[in-house]
Amino acid sequence: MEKLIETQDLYTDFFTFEGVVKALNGVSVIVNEGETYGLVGESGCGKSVTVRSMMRIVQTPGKIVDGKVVIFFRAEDRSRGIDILRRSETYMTSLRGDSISMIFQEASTSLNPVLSIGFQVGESFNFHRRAQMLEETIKDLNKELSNRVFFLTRGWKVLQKAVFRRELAVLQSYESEIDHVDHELYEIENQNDKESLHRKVLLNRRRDRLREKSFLVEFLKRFPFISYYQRRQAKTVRRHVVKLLRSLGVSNPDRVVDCHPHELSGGMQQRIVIAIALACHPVLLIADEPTSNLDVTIQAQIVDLIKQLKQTIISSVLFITHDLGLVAEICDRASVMYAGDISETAEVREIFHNPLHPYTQGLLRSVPKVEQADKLNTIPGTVPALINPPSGCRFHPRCPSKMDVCPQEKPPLIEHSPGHWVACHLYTDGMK
Amino acid sequence: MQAGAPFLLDGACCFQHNNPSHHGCIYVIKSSSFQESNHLSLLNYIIRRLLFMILVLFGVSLLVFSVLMLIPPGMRVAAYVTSEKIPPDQIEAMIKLYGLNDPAPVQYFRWLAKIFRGDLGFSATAEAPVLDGFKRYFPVTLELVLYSTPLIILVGIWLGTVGAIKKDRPADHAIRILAIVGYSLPTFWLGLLLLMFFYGFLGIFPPGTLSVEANEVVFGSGWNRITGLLTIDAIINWRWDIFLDALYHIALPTINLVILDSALIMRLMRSSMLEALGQDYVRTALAKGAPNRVVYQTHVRRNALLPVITISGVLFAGLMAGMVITETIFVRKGIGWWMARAALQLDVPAIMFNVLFLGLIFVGVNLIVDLIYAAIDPRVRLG
Amino acid sequence: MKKILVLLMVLAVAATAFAGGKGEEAPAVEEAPKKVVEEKVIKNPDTFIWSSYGTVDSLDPAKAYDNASGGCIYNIYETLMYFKGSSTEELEAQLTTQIPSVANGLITNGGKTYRFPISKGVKFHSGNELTPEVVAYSFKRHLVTDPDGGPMWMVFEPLFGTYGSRDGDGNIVLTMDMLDKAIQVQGDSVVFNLAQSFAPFLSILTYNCVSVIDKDFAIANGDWNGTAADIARVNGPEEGKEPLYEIASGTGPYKLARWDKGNEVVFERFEDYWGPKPAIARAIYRIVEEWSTRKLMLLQGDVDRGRVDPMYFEEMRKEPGLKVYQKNARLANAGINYNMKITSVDNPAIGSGKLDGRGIPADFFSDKDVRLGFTYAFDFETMLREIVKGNGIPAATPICSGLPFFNPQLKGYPFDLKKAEEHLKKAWGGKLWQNGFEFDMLFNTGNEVREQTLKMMAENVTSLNPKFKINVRGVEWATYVDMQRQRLMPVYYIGWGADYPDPHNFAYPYQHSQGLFASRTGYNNPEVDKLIEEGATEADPAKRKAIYYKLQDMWLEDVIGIMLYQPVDDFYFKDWVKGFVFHPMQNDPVMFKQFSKGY
Amino acid sequence: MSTEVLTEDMKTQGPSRHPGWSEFVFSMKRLFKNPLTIIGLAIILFFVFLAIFAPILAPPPRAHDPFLMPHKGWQIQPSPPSAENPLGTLPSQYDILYGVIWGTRNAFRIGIAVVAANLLVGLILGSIAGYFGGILDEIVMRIADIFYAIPILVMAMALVVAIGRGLSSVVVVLIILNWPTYTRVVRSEILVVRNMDYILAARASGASHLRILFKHVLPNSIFSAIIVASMNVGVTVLIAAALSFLGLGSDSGYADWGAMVATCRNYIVGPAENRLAYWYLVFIPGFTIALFVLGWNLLGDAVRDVFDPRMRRR
Repeated sequence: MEKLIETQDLYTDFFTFEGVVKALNGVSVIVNEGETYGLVGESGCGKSVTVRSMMRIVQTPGKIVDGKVVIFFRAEDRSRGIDILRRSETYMTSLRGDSISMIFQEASTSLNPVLSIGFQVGESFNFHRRAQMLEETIKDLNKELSNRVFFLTRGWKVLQKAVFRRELAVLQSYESEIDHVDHELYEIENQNDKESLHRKVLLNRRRDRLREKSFLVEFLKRFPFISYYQRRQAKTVRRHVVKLLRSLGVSNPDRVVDCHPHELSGGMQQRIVIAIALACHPVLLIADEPTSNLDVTIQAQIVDLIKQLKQTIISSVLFITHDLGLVAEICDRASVMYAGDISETAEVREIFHNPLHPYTQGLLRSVPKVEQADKLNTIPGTVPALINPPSGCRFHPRCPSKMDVCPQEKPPLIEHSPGHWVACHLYTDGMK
Repeated sequence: MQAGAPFLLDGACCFQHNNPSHHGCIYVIKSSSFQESNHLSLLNYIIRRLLFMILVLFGVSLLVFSVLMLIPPGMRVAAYVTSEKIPPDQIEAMIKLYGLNDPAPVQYFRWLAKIFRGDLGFSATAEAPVLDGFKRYFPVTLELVLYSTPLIILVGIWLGTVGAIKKDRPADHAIRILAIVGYSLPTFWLGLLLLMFFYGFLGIFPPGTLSVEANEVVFGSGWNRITGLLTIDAIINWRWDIFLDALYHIALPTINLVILDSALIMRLMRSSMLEALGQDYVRTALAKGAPNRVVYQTHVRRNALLPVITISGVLFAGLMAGMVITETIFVRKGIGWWMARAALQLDVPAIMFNVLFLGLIFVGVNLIVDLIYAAIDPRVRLG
Repeated sequence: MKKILVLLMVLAVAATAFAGGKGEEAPAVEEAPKKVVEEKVIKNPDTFIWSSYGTVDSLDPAKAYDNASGGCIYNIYETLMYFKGSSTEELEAQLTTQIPSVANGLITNGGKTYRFPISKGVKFHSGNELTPEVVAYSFKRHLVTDPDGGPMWMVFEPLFGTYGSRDGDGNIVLTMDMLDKAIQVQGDSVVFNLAQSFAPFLSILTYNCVSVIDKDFAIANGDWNGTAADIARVNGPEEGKEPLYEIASGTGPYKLARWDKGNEVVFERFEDYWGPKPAIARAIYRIVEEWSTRKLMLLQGDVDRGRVDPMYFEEMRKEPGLKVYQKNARLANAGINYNMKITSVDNPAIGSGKLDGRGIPADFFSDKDVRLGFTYAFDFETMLREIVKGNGIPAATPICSGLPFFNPQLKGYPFDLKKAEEHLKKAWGGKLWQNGFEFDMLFNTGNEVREQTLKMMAENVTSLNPKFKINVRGVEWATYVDMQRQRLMPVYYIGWGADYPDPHNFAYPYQHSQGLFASRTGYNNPEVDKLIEEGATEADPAKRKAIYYKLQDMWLEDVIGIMLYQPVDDFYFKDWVKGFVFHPMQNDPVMFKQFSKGY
Repeated sequence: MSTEVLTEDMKTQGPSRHPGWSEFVFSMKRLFKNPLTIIGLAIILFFVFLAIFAPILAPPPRAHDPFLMPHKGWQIQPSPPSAENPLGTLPSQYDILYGVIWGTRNAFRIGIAVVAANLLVGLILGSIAGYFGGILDEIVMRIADIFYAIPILVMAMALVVAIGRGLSSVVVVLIILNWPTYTRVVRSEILVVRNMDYILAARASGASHLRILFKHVLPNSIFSAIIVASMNVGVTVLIAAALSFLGLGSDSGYADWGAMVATCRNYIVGPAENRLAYWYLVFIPGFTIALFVLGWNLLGDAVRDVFDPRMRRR
């Protein structure tokens, strides 16, 4: 199976007033092409942080301090992969929402309350499919101009067309260039000697110059009132949005686009969030607890939707949840996280039938079973505060089978049996 | 100066941010269906607010008047007594003449009746009927407001945004200190310092509204006074020298007000920007691949503006208070200057009128604020 | 932060640019006066700008009772006669052809009848002719209008022996036939019949309150129509409702061009003025409250005359490019009167109201020793040197230098704490000294000289005995007026400026039991009252002299109060101003017809 | 099926003190990490020091009226800093240094008195309006609206003139005019607290209104009111100073900063030889006010950053 994206011991810290929260403690995850990968753990164990780090959208005061996030789906270089932590922000923006995209828990808060649905969904198109949008717009204008129009309107349309043409041209030249420049820069990253440093500087300058594309276009686009002409192009975007929403089974989408988030039900909101994520047919969809705080029926709908999307559009899904049932239902492989560590990774079936890590076992035991008679048994103790986490294996304070090595050193993630990785001293040869 | 305003402001910005209006007349409704059109409800909201406005104004007039009635007639008559040579019995006669001895209700309703007859009384401080005084003084103030308010808002929002974006970097610290110093400075002191340096030492930016020569022109024949706003009239009369002269005189007071009042907006804007930056939808936008600029300009700023808009009504009150001092210092004979004198000389008609006028503006501004708020924040339904 | 710096720089640049661009309008303060001097440039040569801070109250002659209004009115209207040059006794005719005197037979009937031949060919600004009827109407009209707080009382006194057109309860007592009897037109002249002979009558007729107004113009503008029926309508108008409040048509050298209230009054030369044509075509009285502004305008020649308060004389005398007329004694004086009959009902100023160390009794100052004690404790030298800065002539009695029958020999009580102490020891049979006292001395806020003077007095007195406490408090004008009215103040700081240059005008208010100040302070000495009444009616100068000398002695003897000083004034003009003649009773502004501009 | 169960009962093992308490401790810790707090406190403490040791730093010549500034002679011309008047003198020779020192006491008197009184009124009215709501609420709040519509400075001026100038009346007037702010704050806080579970619980358990108000509601809403107060001391002093500047504070000659600044208005432009001759007049008293207010504002700002729910943990 082809690797799609991989994190190599990722460290992410949060610099809060209480102190440095070591949220990620060297997390390594591999998502393969075409699979649904689950990330399981209690709330606050660092699932979300992991994926956000993968997309480099960790908000202040968070910071990725070490590690790699390597992607393999850009044609540029399949064998070696590209470490996106070393790429420019521009590169990332071109990546996010395009080839990797993300849906969140709490759809209600992850939509901007003051912007219309149409706008928020449309943005994805604007960012990643702008060229296409412009082309279509121009085509439409041409069509309209072909049949006879009042001369003032005609003038206006011609003007618009000209501007769009110009913008399109600028955009294309920009995109071709920026990619090229970025790639070169990335190449230089790896070997660092004198003149390459010099070149790096030059390239950076060049990139900056590129960034403020064409002054004229930017001015027209931003300046109040003048920017009004954009409406025409927004129309095109809207069309696409409506199409997208309909395809996601949103009832009467052409009304929904003009709504604001607060006017929609929870499930609807979540659908919108998904729509935003899927606008550009990403390779990888990261679903961060998409079903929490939705009522059960809606949950089912959303899950089905994702499943079905998995078949149609997206190649892989990285599914985050604290709900083991869900994992069992949809995931192929899964990792169990605890306090910023991956404790176990394996095929889902493997995990459920033969859990190795004491924590995993604990989790499974604490799932209420239908035929359960005795009381629900739980893991004693609480999730440690990550400001000063337990030394060595972070689970040892709560671990039933704790050994004296556990507090000393952090257990490495070892492949216990083929495809079944676990990080626990029970299975390291270092058992004395 | 910031008299009063920061009271309200701090109260507003740190504890009432969830309540968009200071009047509690605005409701945040989560409506699940989007059939309803809110034009009708908007209309009757405005109507209700106008009624409310009238109510408030009535209350204001009653309150202020009764306060003024607490002052003994012998003191209220002083507004008409210009020299020490006037013997006591003549003062008595005046008290009788102006009916200052009558019971308060009688006086109040006499005053009310006069107002409805369009007679606002004679202001001893303006040495003219109140309306004439108003016509004379208001444009001066209005002009200053027109120049300073946009600057205050722009500077405040701009610096606030910069501060938030560059949080904990030198720029941010600089701006924070600027803001905090800005609203710690006594208006009058800053004014005096500016005056001492620019006018006293450099000999530029004199106080007043116009230079002597310009004054001659403006009051002379052949000058048609349309708006009363010097700069505007200057343009209408196509006298750019006058225009420049007016600007030249308005510069210092404007700077004074901007330094003082933008500090408040700066502060609020910064904190609300920071708040907005932490919201989930920012994350969504980022995940969408939005470049930072777009995130700030489209997603964050609009949300961050809400609290700022909320308090701008209060800010206006602060601005008006600032006028009293600024105009007194820079000898701009506007409403503020007039009110200061009226208050000191217990010029009852002038005080009553100005208080009502400002009350009207204040309530009006708040209405507008609510409307803007509703326009920006779709969650808010007026009704 | 960089951005901010840039912003500031831009501002600075803009500022300097402005300064450069408007070099001659607002030159850098330093070289302004010099420049003017060497280049001999005269700013707006045929306009004369007089800047001061007194606001114009009303342009109605019958109402105006303050310097600013008076000054403006004198430029628009004229009286029958006015003082010659800077004299206070010699009169010169204006609208009359001859000045009445017993010699020329125009004063008859034992000084009770005055006849004024009215000059011909005099035009009003409106173009109307001056006639005896108009003059008579003017006088009657002013008497009928008689606004509260106006100066008309001084005309009522000689003509009717009363002090106004209304009695205590505000009923009009003035009747048409009283008027017709007192003021009559006979041929070309107007005749006044006085109630009894009144020595200062002629000088009263120089006051602006008897300016001659344009009858037709006035009536056209809703003024008194001359009938008995109409009296009630126009009598005692409200502030700002006087018919001639802001409009004017007089015979004066200047006509009213514009009155921008609270800002400036603009006059234009009246081209067919009967007298010599004034040099200045356009005169402006501009109100500039802010001292530093006024000062700068004067230095830069933006105004030709700037009112300067005594405390700034020293620094202003140093300034270049000015023409200064120093030390001109005005016909005015300031004094502190002891209130011998303080209103004691809820009066915070006198504390407990008893002589127990925590207050004073209502008749505290009725004990002469107290008055003497306080008087001796008053340090004239320091006050004149440091507070008034030598801009005052020490005065012993209300009748000040420059008035007829002023007694230059008299000296006030010297500063002598010893004497003060022994008198205060004697006062109230010694109770005062052992119990001590506490009360407030009040001044109207903003009047720095009063404040300083009272504080100094208080400090000297309290230094005698730790049990003495005096709080010097400033009160707003409103409060001040109210307290005056209710006679609440233990001591009155008083200023009086002459209405007409006659000792009667000073003796009456200060010493007569009905006079403004004496009545306020409860001083009542029948003998003095008698003398004052005689003084007014007595025609023979020699006899009058005796009377007024006596009065001056009695002031010192009764220690009614401390006469402080007679103010002397500096007048600061731009050095291109010519022709200023000082008059001890002049208003502010003065008559503009005297000025011309040039080097 | 979810493991939320498990995480839930883990949470319950947290510290079982009053919810506000641990929060408060944390905030305090944060407060004193902030340099602004330290600076602010330093300034305030400096003034406190001045206020307390005023009699030693500047022994008053007249014990019974220490606020009356000493002066040598009556020369109206102010004299520049010299050996005997280190900061120069006001017009008619009042020693500026003395004024600055004793003015501190006035400043504190005004600031504290007004704020404290307002706080009290605000708490009473606010809790009545907020807790009981209904018609009471309406009445109080509408009156508050009316007060807001009145330009405070102007009204203050008129009132002070009416009841007689002087600092005490300034204090009274400010109290009269400022109560709505606090009432609002308290009310809005109480509205938040009122419907919290433990209140409802207490009500359900039949506790009397007063008891609930004083034991549960006020303790939780009083915080923010106090914070606003701490932020407003400076501002109050500013308004008072403004009034004094407009000539409504104490008379000139008394140690009151605002009044001291007011005396300099005629000395902005110096004599020909040196236009800035009177800088000390304009600069020193005003600077003192600014510094005092700055101190309080720095503190208040830091406090707000810490306690303001929106700014927490940023």
